[in-house]
Amino acid sequence: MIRDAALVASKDLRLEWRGRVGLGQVLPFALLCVLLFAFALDPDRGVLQRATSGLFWMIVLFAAVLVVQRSFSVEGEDGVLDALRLSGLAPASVYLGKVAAIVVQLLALEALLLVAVAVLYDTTLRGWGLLLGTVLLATLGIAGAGATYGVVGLRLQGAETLLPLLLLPLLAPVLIGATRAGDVALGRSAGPGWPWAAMLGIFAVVYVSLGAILFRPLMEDL
Amino acid sequence: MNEAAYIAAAWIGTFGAVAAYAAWIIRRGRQASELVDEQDRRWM
Amino acid sequence: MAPAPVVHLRGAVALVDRFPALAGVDLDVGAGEVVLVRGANGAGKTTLLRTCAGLLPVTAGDATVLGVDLARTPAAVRRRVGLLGHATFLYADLTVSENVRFWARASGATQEDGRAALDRLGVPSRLHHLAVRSLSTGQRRRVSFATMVARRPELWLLDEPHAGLDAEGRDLVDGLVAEAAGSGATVLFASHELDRAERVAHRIVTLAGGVVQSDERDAGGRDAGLRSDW
Amino acid sequence: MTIDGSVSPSGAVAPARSPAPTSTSSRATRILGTVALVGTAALVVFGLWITPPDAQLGETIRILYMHVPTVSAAYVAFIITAVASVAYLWKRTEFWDLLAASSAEIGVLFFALTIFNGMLWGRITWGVFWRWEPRLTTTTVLFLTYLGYLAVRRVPTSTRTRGTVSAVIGILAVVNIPITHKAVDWWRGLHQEKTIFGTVDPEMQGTQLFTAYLGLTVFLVLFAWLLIHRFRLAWLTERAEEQGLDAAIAERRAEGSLS
Repeated sequence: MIRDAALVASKDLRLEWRGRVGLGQVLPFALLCVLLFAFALDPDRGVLQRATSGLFWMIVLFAAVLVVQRSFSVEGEDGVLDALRLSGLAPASVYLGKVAAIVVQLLALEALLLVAVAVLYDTTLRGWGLLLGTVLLATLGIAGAGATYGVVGLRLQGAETLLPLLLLPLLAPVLIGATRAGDVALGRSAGPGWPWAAMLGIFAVVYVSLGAILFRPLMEDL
Repeated sequence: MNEAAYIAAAWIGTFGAVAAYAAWIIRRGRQASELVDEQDRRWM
Repeated sequence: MAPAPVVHLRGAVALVDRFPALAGVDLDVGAGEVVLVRGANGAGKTTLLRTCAGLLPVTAGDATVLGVDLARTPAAVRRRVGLLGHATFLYADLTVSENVRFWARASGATQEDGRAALDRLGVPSRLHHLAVRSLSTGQRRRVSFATMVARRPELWLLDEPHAGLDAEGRDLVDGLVAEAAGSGATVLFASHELDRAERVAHRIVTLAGGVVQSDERDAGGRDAGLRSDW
Repeated sequence: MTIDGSVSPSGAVAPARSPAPTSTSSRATRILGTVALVGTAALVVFGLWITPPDAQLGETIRILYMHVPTVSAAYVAFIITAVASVAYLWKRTEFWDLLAASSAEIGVLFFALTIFNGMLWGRITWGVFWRWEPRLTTTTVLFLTYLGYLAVRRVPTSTRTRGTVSAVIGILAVVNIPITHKAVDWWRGLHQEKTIFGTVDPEMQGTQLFTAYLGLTVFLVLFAWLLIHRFRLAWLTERAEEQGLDAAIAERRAEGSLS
């Protein structure tokens, strides 16, 4: 199962590298959001600095919707979904492979975005342990829920516009947890940060396991 | 007295919405049952 | 008694979205048979093949393929059949060898099976490192066919296998079909190239309006020895 | 051409019985409906006249007689949706799919009413319609989640795909309820304020307590009554579509015998 998941993940990452949708479209979009938030919230009044963590995660969520959409639109072209059904791949393997590929793409995006935010919003990055833990767990949760809803969008052809409506309310706890943990890590608010990270971890575990189970009816069923 | 108005709005709004929804599904039920064979609409 | 048929359909109704593309098909195909399915556009040929592959829900009637009940567990038959459809089932941005390697490994075959299949389909090695996107239609069909051959299916379901191929490619397809039947696989294929297809087939089934209109059992198969005995 | 399972004209099947109803009503729903009506009348009398104003909440407690039952009934509805969704993925019968869908629709209605009442309560208590009170916030997020569920059900596709996809969403959405609750609670943890639920007197007594339970009962009965009607409507809609299918099969076959 791990081998099959790795097969799917490496296929996805190779496809992503060939198409450069993430690098060429999603990353510039994320950077654009960094600028637009600065336009919307006067950079001289300290709003950006105080809201850095929240803005960062908002941008990640929007970018994640695009990454998920792309990740599943490649499975929609030229009958590939049928071919996946006909192959011997276990749905759970396909799911875990897709999650892994989305995680890798989002982590790369978040790393670059973090640099952009640090420079443009004048943020000193610190609290590295908590920051890293938050980023990893939140990303896993986003990818876990995202991959499940990505295949939902694929099954309901022509309903790609539904993805944000379905995915974002579900990710509300992730936004809350990641933003708060980020605030603590960056020293913007006092208080323990790890309970938030733990909540992100629980979310990730719950959604990745549910996704691995529910991917079977979603993928195999007619 | 304003308080009473909000309380009245809550009660009227709530039961009004439920009644409107009920009327809507019952009307649609009547319309739909005309399209369907008799043996498919024998309820328990 | 004849062995259990590979394909057994009785009054099978299959829906495409909500349209009854198959409206009650009766069909039995025995092991090793090569059956040509013909009919006008929209007669249900593609639907019949996709249904046999377990890709469409059978909503009424009996449908058993390779001993699997399609109405109950359609997924169980999928890995045992090979479907060549209108779609190529290939990732356009991956190269030929990446595609073949992925699909071979995804269906439990080895990389070598994939490479051998590419050779068998006559895909020259200079194309192996090109993205599928940049291939001609004919080459894509060959690559698609290779991914199917590599998994050694028990039942071959070919939708217009001759389409988009040159004369040489068509001969190749005919050869593969005969070979497959010789090695015990069953072949069900739809084609518009009737002259050519009738030479390969043991049997010709004509579909119209989602039902079987005629079934000529003793059509001129090329090798009478391959014909099943029923 | 006659084939098994063919379309038979469906007259002369049912023996003479009482005529089938031409609506989604039956004896059971009429009884439930009557109970709901009487209960509603009693709730109005108790909630608006007989009960005294609350020591802490004053007259605003009268809104809670609506607010608490609607949110409870909505949660019951979403739990039914989730259970029916699991059952659908397991049994694959139309019954569970339609039950899940019907229940979710009514749950969304009740959630909307909960938010509506909460906002009116807030206007009196806080002077504004909206404050980021944890329960109200959670309810709104979940409301949007279930709007997504209903939106999915409206996408035209095969019944089977619709059932599978919406069952998955019905399960994920219900799992998200406790997580969202916890997250929102912690999020607002630093800002203690007068909340709708937090201020309900735990030692509520006498007519107030009776009215609270009456409200809960009335809304659960209303929910059951609406659910039965909504389910039957969904059932009739599927049957009507199926008749279209029988006609389509007949037409499809005719197409074959012509050529």
